Amino acid sequence: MQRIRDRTLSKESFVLQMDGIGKEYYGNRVLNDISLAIRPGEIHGIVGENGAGKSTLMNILFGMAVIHSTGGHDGTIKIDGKPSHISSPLQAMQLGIGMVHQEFMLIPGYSITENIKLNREITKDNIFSRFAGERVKTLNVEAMQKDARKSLDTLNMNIEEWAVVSGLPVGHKQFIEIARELDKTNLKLLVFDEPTAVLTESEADRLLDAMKHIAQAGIAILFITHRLHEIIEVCDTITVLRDGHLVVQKEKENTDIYELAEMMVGSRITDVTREIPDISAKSTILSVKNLQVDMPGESVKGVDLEVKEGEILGIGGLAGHGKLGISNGVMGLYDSTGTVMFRGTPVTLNNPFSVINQGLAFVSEDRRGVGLLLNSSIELNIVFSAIQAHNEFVIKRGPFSQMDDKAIRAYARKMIKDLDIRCTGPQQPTRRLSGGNQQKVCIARALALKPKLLFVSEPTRGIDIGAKKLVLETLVRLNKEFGMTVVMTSSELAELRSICGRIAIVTEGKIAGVLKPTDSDVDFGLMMAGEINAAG
Amino acid sequence: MNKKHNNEQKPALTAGIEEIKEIKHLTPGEKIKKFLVNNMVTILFVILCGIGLRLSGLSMAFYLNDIVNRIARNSFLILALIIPVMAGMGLNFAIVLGAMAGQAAIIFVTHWGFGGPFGILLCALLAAPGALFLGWMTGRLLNRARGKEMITSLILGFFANGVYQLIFLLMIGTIIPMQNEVLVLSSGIGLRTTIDLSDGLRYGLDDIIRTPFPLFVLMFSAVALVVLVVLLVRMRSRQLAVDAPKRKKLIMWSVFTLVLLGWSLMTHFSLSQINLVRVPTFTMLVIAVLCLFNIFIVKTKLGQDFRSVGQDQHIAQVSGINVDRTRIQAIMISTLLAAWGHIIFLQNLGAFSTYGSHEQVGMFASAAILIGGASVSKATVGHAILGAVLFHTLFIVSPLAGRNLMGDAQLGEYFRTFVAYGVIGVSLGLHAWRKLIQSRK
Amino acid sequence: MQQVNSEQQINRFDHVKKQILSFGIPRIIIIIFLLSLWIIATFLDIPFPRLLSDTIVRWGMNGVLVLSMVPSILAGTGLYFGLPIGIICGLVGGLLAIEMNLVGFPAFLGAIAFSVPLALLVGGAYGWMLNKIKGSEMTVATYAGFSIVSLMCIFWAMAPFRSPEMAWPIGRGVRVTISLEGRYARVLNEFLSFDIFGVMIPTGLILFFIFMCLAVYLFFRSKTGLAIKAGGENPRFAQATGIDVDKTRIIGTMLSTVLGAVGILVYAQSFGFIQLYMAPLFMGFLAAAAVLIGGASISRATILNVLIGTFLFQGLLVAALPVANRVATLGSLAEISRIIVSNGIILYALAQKSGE
Amino acid sequence: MSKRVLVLALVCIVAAGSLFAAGQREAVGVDDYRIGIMTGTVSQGEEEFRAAENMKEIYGDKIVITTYPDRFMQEQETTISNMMAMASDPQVKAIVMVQAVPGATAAIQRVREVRPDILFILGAPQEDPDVIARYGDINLQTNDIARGAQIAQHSQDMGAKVLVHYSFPRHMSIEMLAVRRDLMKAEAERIGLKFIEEDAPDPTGDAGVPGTQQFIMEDVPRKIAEYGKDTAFFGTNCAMMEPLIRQSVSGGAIFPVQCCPSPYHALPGALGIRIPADKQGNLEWIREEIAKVVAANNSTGRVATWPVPVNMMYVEAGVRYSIEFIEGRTNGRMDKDVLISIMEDVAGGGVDLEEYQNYENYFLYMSDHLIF
Repeated sequence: MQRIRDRTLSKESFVLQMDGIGKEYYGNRVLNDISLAIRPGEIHGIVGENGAGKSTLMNILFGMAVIHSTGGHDGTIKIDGKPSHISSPLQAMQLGIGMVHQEFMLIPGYSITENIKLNREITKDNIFSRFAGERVKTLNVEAMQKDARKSLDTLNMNIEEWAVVSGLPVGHKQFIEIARELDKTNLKLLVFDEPTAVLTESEADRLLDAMKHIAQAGIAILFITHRLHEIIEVCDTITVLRDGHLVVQKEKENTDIYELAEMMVGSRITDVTREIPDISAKSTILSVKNLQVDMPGESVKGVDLEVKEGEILGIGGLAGHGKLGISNGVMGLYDSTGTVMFRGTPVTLNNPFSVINQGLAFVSEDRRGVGLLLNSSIELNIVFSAIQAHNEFVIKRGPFSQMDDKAIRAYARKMIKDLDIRCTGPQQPTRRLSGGNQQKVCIARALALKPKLLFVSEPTRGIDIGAKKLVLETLVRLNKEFGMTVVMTSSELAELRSICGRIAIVTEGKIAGVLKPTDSDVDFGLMMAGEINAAG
Repeated sequence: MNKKHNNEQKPALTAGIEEIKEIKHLTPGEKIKKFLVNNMVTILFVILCGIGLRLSGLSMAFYLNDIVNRIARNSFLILALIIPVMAGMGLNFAIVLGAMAGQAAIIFVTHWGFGGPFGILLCALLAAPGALFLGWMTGRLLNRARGKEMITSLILGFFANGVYQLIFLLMIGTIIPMQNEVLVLSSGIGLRTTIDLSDGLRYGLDDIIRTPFPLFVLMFSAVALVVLVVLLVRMRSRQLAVDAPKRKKLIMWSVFTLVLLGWSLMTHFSLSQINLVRVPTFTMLVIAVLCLFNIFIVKTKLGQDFRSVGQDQHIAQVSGINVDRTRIQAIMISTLLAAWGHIIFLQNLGAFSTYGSHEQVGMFASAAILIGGASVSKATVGHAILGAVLFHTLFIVSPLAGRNLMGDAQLGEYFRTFVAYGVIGVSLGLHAWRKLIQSRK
Repeated sequence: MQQVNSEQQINRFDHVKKQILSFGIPRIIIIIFLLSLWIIATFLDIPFPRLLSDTIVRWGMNGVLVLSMVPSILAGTGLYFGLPIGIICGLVGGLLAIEMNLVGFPAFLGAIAFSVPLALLVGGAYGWMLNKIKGSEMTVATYAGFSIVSLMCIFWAMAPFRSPEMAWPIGRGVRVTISLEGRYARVLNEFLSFDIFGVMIPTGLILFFIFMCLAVYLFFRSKTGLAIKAGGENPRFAQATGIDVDKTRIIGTMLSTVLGAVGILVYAQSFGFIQLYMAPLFMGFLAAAAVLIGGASISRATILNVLIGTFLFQGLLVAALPVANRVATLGSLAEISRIIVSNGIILYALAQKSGE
Repeated sequence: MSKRVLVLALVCIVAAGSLFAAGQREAVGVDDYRIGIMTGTVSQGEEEFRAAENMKEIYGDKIVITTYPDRFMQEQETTISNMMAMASDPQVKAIVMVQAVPGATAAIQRVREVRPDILFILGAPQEDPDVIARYGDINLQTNDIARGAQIAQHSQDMGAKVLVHYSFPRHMSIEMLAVRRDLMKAEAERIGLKFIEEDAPDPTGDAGVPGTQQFIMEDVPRKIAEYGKDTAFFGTNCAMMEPLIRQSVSGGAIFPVQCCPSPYHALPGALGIRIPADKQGNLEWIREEIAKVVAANNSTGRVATWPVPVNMMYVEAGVRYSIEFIEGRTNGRMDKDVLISIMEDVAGGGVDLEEYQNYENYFLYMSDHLIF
């Protein structure tokens, strides 16, 4: 580590120098004294779990509005040795920083060329433009195609540059995003934010080749990924972040995949601790056989899983490998096939209503999309499923039914108190709640169903540390006090290890193995990175 | 380091390529099905128009005469809708205000007593600043009322109509001096309800050149043939593989043009009544120029910005395009074209109702372009022309078809409106349905 | 993403304030305009009680039609531009009641009883159609409405009704305007109506309107109603709870159709005539304008939006012209200035940047 | 691309069809002529359409009936096409159009380009008289100019002390209606009748027909409260008539005459006249029935109209004149004597025809009132 520090301090020319970067959101420190420096043509990997601070760091680098509206950041950024204050994405672009987005910023109806050249079109004069000005200059399609071709060739893409984007496979879209950044003539630094998450292995290999190629041309690359072997394969230097701190900065030659895995996961003091009950004697409450789920981006390709009565089972794994598909598939949200038995009776797949009626409940990872009625009140959100599935909280008179306001209000107040939902009252629309409180409403809704088994997906995604702790404690309490079986899916290994009895790791749509929370960081890191599985 | 390759997993990349290949090698049955699904609206229309034509018992000469006139009248207005659609602003928004500007210009030019081609030119020049200003205002308003465009434009129409009435009913003769017995009410204040253009602007554009229909087709197909041959020759000299399907298409078109050429020659020297159909060729030329303009705009930076904004406002904004300004510019161009389109419309109509003829300009134009196959995000010159032909064919044949079918003039009229609106509804529905099917895939 | 939480906590007060303003400003502008119209009216010796009673009558008679927008919006099919379809169901019921020679309340209730099953049937079919064209409901509905109106013209022109009250003076078919005098004209308006300070309160009409609002309000608090609302607000949420969103959309459309049918009967009894042929054509636009002015959007609407919107929209129409007639005595200026000022105010209100 | 091909295919089919159609037209014999009638549908007004149907019954295949669209203001092109379609039949020698709604001028202009021989008889023209006079061979209209003074006098005769005139800007841009209002006002002032001019919402505007009608419903009682029962109400728009009649009768006020005077117009609807099937089309019976209902409402002597349905007379007179013209029994296209004798025959008594300004082909028809 010492060597890298020295180099940072040396007078060599760096494309980017970040020094002492820190960031606080209203008293929540999310980044602490991060420093890094990249030379032209260097590939710098950044590794870290979800929530380690990678996104915030990138937001700072890109001058995103969210940084400046919350009081800016600490530390300095130098581009080409010149101190720069990056206040907007446009400015970042002008400074030569490019970014390959995780969600594609491509216009689907446009051809590849048009997307690559969006708002940077090459024009030529025509008779009208002489008086009517710049904007009526004709597009020089041939020149644009040529540029696009050049960028595509850099990436070894032999697809036609006039093909329309919308019909292309996901992998191609990723490459087009890269091609667009490459086409920018002043590009000095290119950020890849988990580019391989949506790619297949062969595509990923090509991408890595392309990255080396780009780096050879003198462009610096910041490479953010989970896949450790990719880091090892292409990066010159590697930074590991954890909980907003810089853990280590190393050159590739001085580390290996095992060390990185350990440092990434880290042994930390867990917030929730409890003794793990012995479940070996318990009966199986849910058994899943050969489950296949057609969930875009998270497809499950044949999962076998047994859940024991009264346990907390964790499902971990990297994004895009299908860990989310398991709960969504069982709950009937996406087309699925396979055999699922719950307490000895088969579960009808693809029918959410009957699944809920059998006593399962689900807290979705897509809180705003699937989990909530954003314009409706907290109390309605809490009792909605119970009304529909169990006819609770309604007064029935023959064919007529009415919401039972008193019961609803009482239950909502209880839930607000129990789960510490911070709100102005049970009638506040959920849209105006913070992420953590929205999550608590989702959990409250699932609890209102009094389920025997609760699926919870990414319960702590996008919520602050205080709320995280509370959510996790609630799950433990439910498990302990009511004997509720909980299946928690999460990208954050630490939280899985803090409350789960067993943790199933999903890679490539299958269970790679089931680990104990006490197993070593290396085991977790490697299994998640797809480097080993329990069988092999 | 045991790098694991999962062979069971089908790489998405190759899967995609296979799909692309599959499309190229469809069986004839699938091809037909795909063609039917993609063109169901058009097919429905062709069938309906065919049946209508049979039922109406109209002669070819009559139909041709009417459709040619209607196309000359309406195409420009329909073409004016393309740019806002391209910019993702939907239909029908600014066009009524543009029509008002055009109509105002006509009123003043008629008052000054100019007629003929010069009068039309004067109208066009006079209407331009007004239309651009109104377009600018409309664009700004619609930018402010984003997401409420529909109700806003509806009320904007009422509001503008109030202002229009204020100007031409109360201000004429009081604030705006105008002494003209023909135009102004005998009280000296306000315009009369009908304005007759027969002594001035009527056919000001149409009559510059008029040719019999077969001759028009002859000239048209001759020009088209020359263009096609030039294109073919150029393509041959380039010898690019990608041109192959294009060349096939071009050859097909050339053959078709030849057939057309032969037919027109034959008809021209026959005694067919079709020879009596006289095409307002100059107006058609103007429309052709506008078509070229629309095609030209698409190929400029401005056009590309329109399309980018129309496709995705967010991505356009992120890429540094000034979305608000682009939307305003789209509306301004459209309003200006609508003003000119309305001038062309009225000079062909010959007489118009001072307080009513601009009101519903937008509705028929937008219905026509939608039937032509345009959608909220995509509209081309082809859609506009095709829409004009289909929509107006339906309107020409349906009254008589309705009457002959129902055996009663008024039931025929009701039946006509039922079919006409129903068909518009159905075709919009089919577009939506097709989109739904496609999005499911 | 942690920032979102704290940010919102700190800005909550501002946020709430912003929400109130964004909801309120257009309404507040129109209310102030209406109030000033009323004040001017009293200065101009236009009897204010009359203006108020006319406004109240219009509020009641148009209210149910405007209310028919709500289920459709809540079910996620947007503004109910298919309103002419519902209206036609109501008209058929209204004619049947005359044909059966019913009089008074039984006639009115009979008309509703005849039209509701028809509206349910037609609304169901219409809802099924709307499910096939998700995303274009409003444009298709507009043309479908136009088309149905014309189709029904054929029916009216050949209608097999025998009642001499409905016959044309000369030929076959049903006449354009059918008087309800001696049938059920103003049965609601005159039920328990009373005068207070010169303001005539059409108790029955208001009670009926309130009753319908209440019924809709209560319906959307029932299990089915909640399911419809959820399906409209967030289809994926609803599906995750096992709700068949296609079905809830159909139920919503059926409900709107029924309200349209009942609405036109309420309208007709107050107006004293049943109007056929092209009359229903633009009713949908007027009702939509009212609910939008009341603060609804194409995805959100409340009963309150209906109550406020109808009152403001009709209040403007009632008050603006008499005032304009007094202020602008020069020929025709009154109506023109009414058009410009009241539409200008609405336009200004719409152009206010809203919070969304 | 394929779409365009489709259209071209259509054009080809059509072109093929033309080869059939081309030879069909044959020379037309003298007696083998037709007369076209263009009216509105019943939803706009029953009289014209029924009159056309009557003509069809009498003259059979000689008569061709077409309608103009209900939304004629918006669909002028349809009016033109329909007119052209009629004129494209070489057997059609004359066209009678009642009412000559906006679009008539443009349509006739176009017909004249190809068929200058066709005789046009226009009833109740709604376009500017100075314009339409140049296109119709004969134009027949109620004498709105003279009606101005007549209505004022007539209202006073019926006992009115105040006369309220409802209209809106678009109507006041129609020369005849504007002049009528001015003359009505002048006459009212001369004879000591208080004249009130009120604007109502335009039925084609933002408030729609319901807005106009509701305004009338509300404003009439307001006026009666202000000016007393001896107030006469006149409106210029057909949509106003039913509420206007209803409110005048129920408020005990005076209804001097409709905008388009006829016993059939709005009175049966507004008064809820029951018409059994056997009495349909029986003018005498309907007049009596109206009188009965008016009496039942204690309004005898306070409701009036013209005894003859004017628009029906225009249609019938137009057709009969056309026959005379085609069969060569008139002195040129415009023969006033023949016209008057036909109209007298149709009306069953003397008719009061006046030429409009200096136009020899523009007649204004005037009648006395029938007070119930």
